[in-house]
Amino acid sequence: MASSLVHTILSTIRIWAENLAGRWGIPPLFVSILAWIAAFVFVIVLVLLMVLLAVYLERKVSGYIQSRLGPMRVGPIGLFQTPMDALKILSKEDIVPRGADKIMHTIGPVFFFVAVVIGYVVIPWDHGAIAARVVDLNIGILLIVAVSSLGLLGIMVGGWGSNNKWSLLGAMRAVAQMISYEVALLLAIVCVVVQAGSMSLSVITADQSGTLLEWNILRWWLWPALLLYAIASIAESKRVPFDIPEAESELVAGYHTEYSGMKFGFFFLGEYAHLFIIALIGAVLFLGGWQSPLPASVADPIPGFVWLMGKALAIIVVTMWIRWTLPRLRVDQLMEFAWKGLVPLGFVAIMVTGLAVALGLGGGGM
Amino acid sequence: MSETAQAPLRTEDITVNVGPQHPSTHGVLRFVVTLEGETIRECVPHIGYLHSSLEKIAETLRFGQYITNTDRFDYLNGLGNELCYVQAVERLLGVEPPPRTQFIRTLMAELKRISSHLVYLGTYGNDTGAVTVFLHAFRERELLMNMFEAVTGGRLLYNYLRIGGLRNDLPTGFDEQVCSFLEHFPPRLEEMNDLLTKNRIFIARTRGVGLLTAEQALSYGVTGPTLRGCGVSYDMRKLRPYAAYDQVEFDVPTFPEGDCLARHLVRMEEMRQSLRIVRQLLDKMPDGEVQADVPRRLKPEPGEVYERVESPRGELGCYLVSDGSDKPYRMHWRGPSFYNLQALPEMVRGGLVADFIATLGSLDPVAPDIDR
Amino acid sequence: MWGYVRDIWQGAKSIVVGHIVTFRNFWRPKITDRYPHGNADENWQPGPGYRGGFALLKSDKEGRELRCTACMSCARACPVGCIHIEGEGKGKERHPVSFYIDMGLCVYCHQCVEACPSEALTMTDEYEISGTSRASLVRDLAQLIAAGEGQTEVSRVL
Amino acid sequence: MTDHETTPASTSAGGDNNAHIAQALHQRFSDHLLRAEVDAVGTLQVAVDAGVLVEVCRFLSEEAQPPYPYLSDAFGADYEDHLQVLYHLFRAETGEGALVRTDLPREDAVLPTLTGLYNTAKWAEREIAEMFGVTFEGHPDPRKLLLPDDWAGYPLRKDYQRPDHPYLRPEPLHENPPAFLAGQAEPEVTEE
Repeated sequence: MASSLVHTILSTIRIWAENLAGRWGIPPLFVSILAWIAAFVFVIVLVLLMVLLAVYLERKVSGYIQSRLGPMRVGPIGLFQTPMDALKILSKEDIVPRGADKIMHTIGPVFFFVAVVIGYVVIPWDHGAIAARVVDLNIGILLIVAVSSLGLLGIMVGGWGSNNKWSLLGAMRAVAQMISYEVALLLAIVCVVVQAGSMSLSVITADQSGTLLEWNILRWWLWPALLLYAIASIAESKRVPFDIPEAESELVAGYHTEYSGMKFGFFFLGEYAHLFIIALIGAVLFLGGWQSPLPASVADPIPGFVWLMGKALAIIVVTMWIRWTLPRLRVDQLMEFAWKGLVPLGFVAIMVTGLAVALGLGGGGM
Repeated sequence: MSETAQAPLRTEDITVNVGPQHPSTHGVLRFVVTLEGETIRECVPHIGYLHSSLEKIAETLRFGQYITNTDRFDYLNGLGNELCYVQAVERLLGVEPPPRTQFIRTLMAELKRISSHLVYLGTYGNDTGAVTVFLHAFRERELLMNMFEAVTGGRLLYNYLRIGGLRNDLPTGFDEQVCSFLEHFPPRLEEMNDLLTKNRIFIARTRGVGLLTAEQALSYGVTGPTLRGCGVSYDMRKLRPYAAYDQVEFDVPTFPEGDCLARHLVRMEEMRQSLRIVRQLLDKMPDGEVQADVPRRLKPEPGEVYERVESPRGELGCYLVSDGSDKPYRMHWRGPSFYNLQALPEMVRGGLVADFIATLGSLDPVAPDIDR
Repeated sequence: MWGYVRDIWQGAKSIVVGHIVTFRNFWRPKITDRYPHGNADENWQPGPGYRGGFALLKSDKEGRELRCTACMSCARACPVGCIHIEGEGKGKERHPVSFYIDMGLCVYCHQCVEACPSEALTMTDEYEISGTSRASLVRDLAQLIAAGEGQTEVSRVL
Repeated sequence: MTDHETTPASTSAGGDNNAHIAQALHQRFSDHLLRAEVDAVGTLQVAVDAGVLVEVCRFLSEEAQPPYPYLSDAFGADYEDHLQVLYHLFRAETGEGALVRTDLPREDAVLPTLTGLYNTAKWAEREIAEMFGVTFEGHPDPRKLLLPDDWAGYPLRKDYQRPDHPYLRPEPLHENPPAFLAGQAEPEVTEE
């Protein structure tokens, strides 16, 4: 595997840092801890940047779809609008409503955000093993699914702790929805896991190496899983047409009705971080991860990191397109759709994939 | 599943306040809604937040001066309200406006109906979660606003109709403006229908929701598209033609289901019929004066009149009493939204919260029209 | 079974059609006025007969500055009573010494302009009328004359 | 497309029907009926004693041929020496209307409720009650509708005095201009 530019740079930095530590006599354990901190800082900064970008994109895409221009005032074509909004949110008063449970009210958004961000540690950003991700777990995808469903605990805690009926209703809806769609999402992921024969995201990426035709999106036996993943992941990120937990025309703002300032900011960040991680996983599971779509014979000047980001952004734009087109489902229709539509479809998808793999179509490890 | 096996779970109804500040109350309305989980047990409307005592104001203004106030209660139907009031005064005075005036009045009222239904379409999309159609509808409405501005000089508050006539004739180039709108608008309407009305999710959200039978609707005095969505073909324009409505052909669309979708479809079809009326009016528009001779100081004989016209929301009534002075002695507005909203608790009982919003939106209430 | 499949097919089709509509709209020209930063020509322009601020018109007769004769027609026609005039002189000499219009009360109904027998009062196409206090919304005689500078006719829908 | 069955009866036919109804009303409620006639535009005008209001309305909505089964609007009027409450009944097929009215004394104005006959009356009567001070006996929900619960007085009566409230806007300009315009700050609104 040819090492990419990002890999080279990161390895150089690592070697340089280790040399420096050796010269200064810093114990190796301490160096490891520093490296971990650096990796987490990288992830957090990346998430923040991507959220800013995604919010900007959302506003532009929605504007363009609606015959508007979107933000135009701050900076060239409104590029600095979202950083400014982030600053504004930081400077706003933090209000805890009277009668609310202060502790619960505070930990809700933090919990939600942390649960979402933990998932980022196993995303394979680029070629190579350690340099381009925080950890390479052999159960990476399982970790993401397990941890991201912890996030709804944060929603529930926040919605309950707000002492507001709209928040409570929104939180209840969120929990019901996310638990239901988690099942469908898992079924879709299982198909890909069956195909690749591993739960490690690096292996899943490697399974799609080679030509464009090897990508999961072009393997026809994975199309039911793809459809399933597309629908369930939008529902997981609580976006239209599945945005019933925060349906603004019904529940005012759902579970974050009573939040302001940075606590609201955490929910907001968490939501977009969730959207982003869903897009990243989608890119890894179906679009070949960091791999370039160009044939191997052509030298690819673009690092894999950028490819992965590009694919994720494309998925995000599609979810935005969907969001600004469709009306919202009702809560009972939503559950019906999950249990009567998607879960059976999931079993069909697993059967199709299993058969295809068993018949030797898939090149996986089975 | 014996009864003893399960200890009775203590449940509690939630009472929530929808409004006065809530994203989808279309103005300032308040509903106290009792929920069992997400199911609505009871809904009690509280109105009056926008009560502006237009009926009392009328007693302090001269007949001609009051026209400016008629734009203000049902602000989506300004010209239609003016038409109702002006016709009432004309009947009191015994004045017959010239035919061209009647045509222009009808034309403006129909354009206003399209504009009002566009607002409905947009806000209803918003209520059901499809935000984009809101801006698309308002984009098209802007063209109508430009037309109203060209004719009346105002974009929302027109003060255009006069007792016995109009403030001014149509401006030059107005015909072309309307014609280009007639060309431009139908495909855009179809596009919005593709985006919202035909969408499967939208249909699922509205079909069978907010049911109202024809009998219930009539007993609550519900009129307009809400009543026609219950299958009753009740339209003042057809039943008691006023202005130039007897000169044009149009259909009164009705749908028998009585649900939100039926009401929505009635409005969509009414827009098409309004376009048809506008086209005919432009073709048949007579020449001539736009103002009948009326004295500068209007003093109708003592008497009273109850005038009814069809507003986009239903039957708009205007009761006017004159005591022989230059001011109305008593005036009363029958706001169609007022009676339409009264049927809401009946329609939403047993539904879900989302149904409540969908049903409220499908009534197309205008808060000042409710409170007057 | 067949109906079920057709239902799904039609539902999917309707959703795809919706996406085509939004996609088409994505590329359409935008209608936003970038007021006040945009190109002045692109910004919305009031049409003739627009009812905005007020102006008093100058007289072309000798010995008269204004057409206004302080006859109080406009003040009487006003439904909200936002016009206050004090006049001086008799007959042809009569002219206003103070003329106030409270834009905070005004309902922009144009009835004063129509009531004016000497076509002295007009509404202009000024639409940036907002102020920071109630008092700043009151136009006095000097302001009204300044606003009518250069205008010779009452604004009318053409 | 959908409405040809219900083209309006010609005015004369409607007038005939109404004339019959007026006659029937006269026979039935001779003593209590003050007026029952057809006006220039074909509306049936009925004036009755408060005592027989419910019976007249029931007659019109059930027995009259053809009936006026629904109430579209109800409102009041204050004639200084007495109050009047008007009910606009209508017929959905032809859109014809009938105006039933009854006079009441200003003091101790009491009417029987029509909510038993028409749901429409529920809100309409509440509005009349708070605006004119008419008590509707037997109304299921006699709270105020548009006004705040603690509102005193009946705003649509002719002798109603506007309450003095700091939030109400200042006097119109033509009544006291210079004080307001002296160039200083705006009048202070005192909050409680």
